Amino acid sequence: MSELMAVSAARRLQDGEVCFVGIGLPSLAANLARATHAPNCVLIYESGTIGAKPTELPLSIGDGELAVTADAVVSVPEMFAYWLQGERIDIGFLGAAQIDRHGNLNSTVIGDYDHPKVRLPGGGGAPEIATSVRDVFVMLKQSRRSFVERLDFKTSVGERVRVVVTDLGVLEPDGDGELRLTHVHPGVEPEEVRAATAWDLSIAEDLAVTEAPSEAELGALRSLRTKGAPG
Amino acid sequence: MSELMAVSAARRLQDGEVCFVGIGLPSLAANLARATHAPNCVLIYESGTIGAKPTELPLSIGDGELAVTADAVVSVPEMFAYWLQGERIDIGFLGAAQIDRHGNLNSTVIGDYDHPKVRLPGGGGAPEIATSVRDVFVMLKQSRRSFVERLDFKTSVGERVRVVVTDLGVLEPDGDGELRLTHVHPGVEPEEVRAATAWDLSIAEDLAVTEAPSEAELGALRSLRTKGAPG
Amino acid sequence: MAELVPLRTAIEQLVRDGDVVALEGFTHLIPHAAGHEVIRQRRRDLTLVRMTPDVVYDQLVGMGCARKLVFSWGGNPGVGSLHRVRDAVEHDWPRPLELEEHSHAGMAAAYAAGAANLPFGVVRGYRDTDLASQTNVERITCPFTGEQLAAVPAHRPDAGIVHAQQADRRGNVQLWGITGVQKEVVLASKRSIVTVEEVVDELEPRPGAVVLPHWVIDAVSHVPGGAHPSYALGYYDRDNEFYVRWAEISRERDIFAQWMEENVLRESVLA
Amino acid sequence: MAELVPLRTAIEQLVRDGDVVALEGFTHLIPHAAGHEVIRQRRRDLTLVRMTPDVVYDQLVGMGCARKLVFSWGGNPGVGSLHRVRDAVEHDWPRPLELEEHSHAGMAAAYAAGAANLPFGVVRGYRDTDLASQTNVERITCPFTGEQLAAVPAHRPDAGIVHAQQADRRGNVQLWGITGVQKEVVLASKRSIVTVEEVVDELEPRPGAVVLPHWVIDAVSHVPGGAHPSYALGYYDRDNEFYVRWAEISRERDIFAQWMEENVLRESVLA
Repeated sequence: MSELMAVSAARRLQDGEVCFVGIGLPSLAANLARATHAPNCVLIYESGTIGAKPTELPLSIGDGELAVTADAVVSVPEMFAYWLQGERIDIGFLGAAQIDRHGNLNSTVIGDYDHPKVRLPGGGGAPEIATSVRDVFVMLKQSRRSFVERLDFKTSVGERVRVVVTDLGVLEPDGDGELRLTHVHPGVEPEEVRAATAWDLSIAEDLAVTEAPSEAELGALRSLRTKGAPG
Repeated sequence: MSELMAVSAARRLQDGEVCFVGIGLPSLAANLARATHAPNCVLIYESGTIGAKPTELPLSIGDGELAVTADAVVSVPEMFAYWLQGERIDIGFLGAAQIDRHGNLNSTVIGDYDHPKVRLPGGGGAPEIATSVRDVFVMLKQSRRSFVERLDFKTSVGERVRVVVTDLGVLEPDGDGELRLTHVHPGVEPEEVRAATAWDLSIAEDLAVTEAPSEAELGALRSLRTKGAPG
Repeated sequence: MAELVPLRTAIEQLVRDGDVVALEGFTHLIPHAAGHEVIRQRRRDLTLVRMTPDVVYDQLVGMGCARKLVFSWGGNPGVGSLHRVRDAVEHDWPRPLELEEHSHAGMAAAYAAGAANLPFGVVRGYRDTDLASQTNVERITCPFTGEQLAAVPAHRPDAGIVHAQQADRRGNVQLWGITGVQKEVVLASKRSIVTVEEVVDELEPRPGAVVLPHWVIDAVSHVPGGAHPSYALGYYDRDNEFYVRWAEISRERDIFAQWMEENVLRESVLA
Repeated sequence: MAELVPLRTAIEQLVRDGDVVALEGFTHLIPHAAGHEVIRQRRRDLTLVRMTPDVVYDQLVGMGCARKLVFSWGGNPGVGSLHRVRDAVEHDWPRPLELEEHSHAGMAAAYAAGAANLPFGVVRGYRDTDLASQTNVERITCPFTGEQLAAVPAHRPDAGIVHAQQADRRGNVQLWGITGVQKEVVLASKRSIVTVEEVVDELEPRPGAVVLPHWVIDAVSHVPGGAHPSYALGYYDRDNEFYVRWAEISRERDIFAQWMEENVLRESVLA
């Protein structure tokens, strides 16, 4: 299903857009877009590489290939000050352990902050990505544990979340900023998605079915993935 | 006399000291020190060049040779934030149009600020050099117009001024931070220096006479100067 | 998104009467040609920003383009005064020139704050000087230590103009040597123009170079010699003779006006 | 003034019990060997600072060297959790670990402020999140616009440790690839150590490199492989296998302790 998640996210990138990408699905999606309809997408990794053009998907944002193929490498303080806070980035990708109906995310703790059940890695770049890029794309697998009524911790705010791509479908904010289901992936029933959501999920009137990956997309995906991509 | 000024200042630099130098006499003095007793002095020009090793004295701090021979070139914001404000510099050289008995300097205006008689270039790096380096060396020609009772404008503060080298002698602060005459150049009478000072200049009990430039100093100076140095 | 356009077009479209304009270059790679084009297009009421205003700012001020100058050191480096700036400040000719004066540290922090999309920069500076009361800074208190520092308002020019050695055909720019505040100026400005010595197929990475991607620049103009008489490392050295001559040209209003007429106003736009 | 000394000597002299220590490397050039030496010398009560604590911080925490962790993202990149950090946070083993948690932007600004000798950095961040109330930030008001921003206290570590590709014999250092916050860490720290892959006669300038002059570094130690299992561009790639294996090694206290005994505590100091 992560293939379909990557394809769904990649299709939403316009050629030439500047994307702040992390490792894993976001990197896969952005590189898929570059390999198909959006060859001029600019990939920025928070480690400081601007315009990276990896031939293999990196396992870490510290991969030297990102620096070697980049148009420019800047320091991490400069990346966050001049480029992210400077609002030069169109698209930022975020993942999380929990999301609520407004697109707020938790990647910090499950349970109480001081006595957590699970201590997660933490926000990293997410808090400022969420408020500095034009559009936030969220990618995460959908379940009642992750699509929650109430976050255990608010790591980042949802006001710029434009799309949430899951393994079941696609959610987009309605006029009031509440996420509703706008696409289901092939073979997925809307009720299945509602059952995997802890809040009472609305379904768009014009609910669509995600178009299956094209030959070109699958080919690009395979050639990207066979070079050692994770998950 | 500017030769003797350069020699007097150069002698006061210790080998290995990190010097923030401007164009003209300071650059001449610091390069003279490098060419004689202090080969490991580090020259920093505010244009961003760290460890510049010019073979010819530059006419401007924008001279490309400073960049080409430097250990590192940094941006101007970094120079002022990390290196000057970061208090990594031992010695800073300043000139001025006016100096008072406490080493405060004016390089901004003669006359009233809003209706100046003479509009000078302004402070540039001086205000923060004066408060960020360990020791300030001032170099300027001595006259009642420049060594004044009261500055028309205080561009920089004198608290870190350790020595003032003039065309007549050398002034250093006493215990109360008031400049007094500690050296006269060969052939100069103390009363001559007092006459060229608008305040009532004290004279050190152990007033000395500047040692005449050595052969080595003169040779180094000549080889530096014949390559196109100003003044 | 950088377009490669003639300099005339770039200035026409991106520099407007009343704008705050920064033509930067810290004593190296100074965008003289772009300044001359601003003069030829007779822009008025500009607020000119620059750390080290020198000859090209003297020309802009003397030709009446500016109503205000924001700066930290104004002079003819290694030579002396800017006579046209002094005439404007001391005698209101050809029009009064308002000054907003900073230290270098304050100007650099103001550009960096602008590039970082912050409303102010912080420096430990302006302390105990007469400058603090004449300029636009405020005290700010550290919420952790109680220390008093100076806040300078961010520079956010309407138009930022710099000169670089090279661009590629997509408008990516590379400059090297003394790179000054040029990155900050381009990133802090609402609109930006870069003039370049050369357009190449591929930018070859160089030690100490600053690379600006095409998508942060509005216009790139190919103007060989565009920094003359200042330096462009790898292309030409400073024309020191000219800097010395400028003292003579600029001293008298008539001689200045005639020189500008013959050397700037009548000059055909080559690029 | 950098001295070339063995790593053991550098850690002995420059890292002390109770220190605030930053071993930095933004997912590249991570100073693993120096971290192991800190463990071998059984430093205690350290406050460990790092944007992206990963395996070597898991080891330091699991061995009981730290009482506090200041960070913005803690994980095994591309693999998962740091089990030793989680065990310390969730079960106080081998001792409680206090957390001070920031965003990347806040951490980066805190290092930059430290390098600039300012008591705080300013970011437009931490807004409307639960992080603001759990960490050490304060609101600050722009004196010009009235905008509310976040102030983060500057990082001023007692000891800053980074890994670089090369030093020359005088102790000047050059690093390249992904240079992260390494310059800021060295400049922000009271004492600094750089481990290097290679000592060369002359540093050859490289595109994108950061050069640190010897007079801002306290000790340079020649430790080939000192970043293993992380990357050192031009020398070796990341040992991805090890990062995956670390998940297994670190999951159980006993296996972890045994691995550390065999692979770190008993290791002879080569440099």
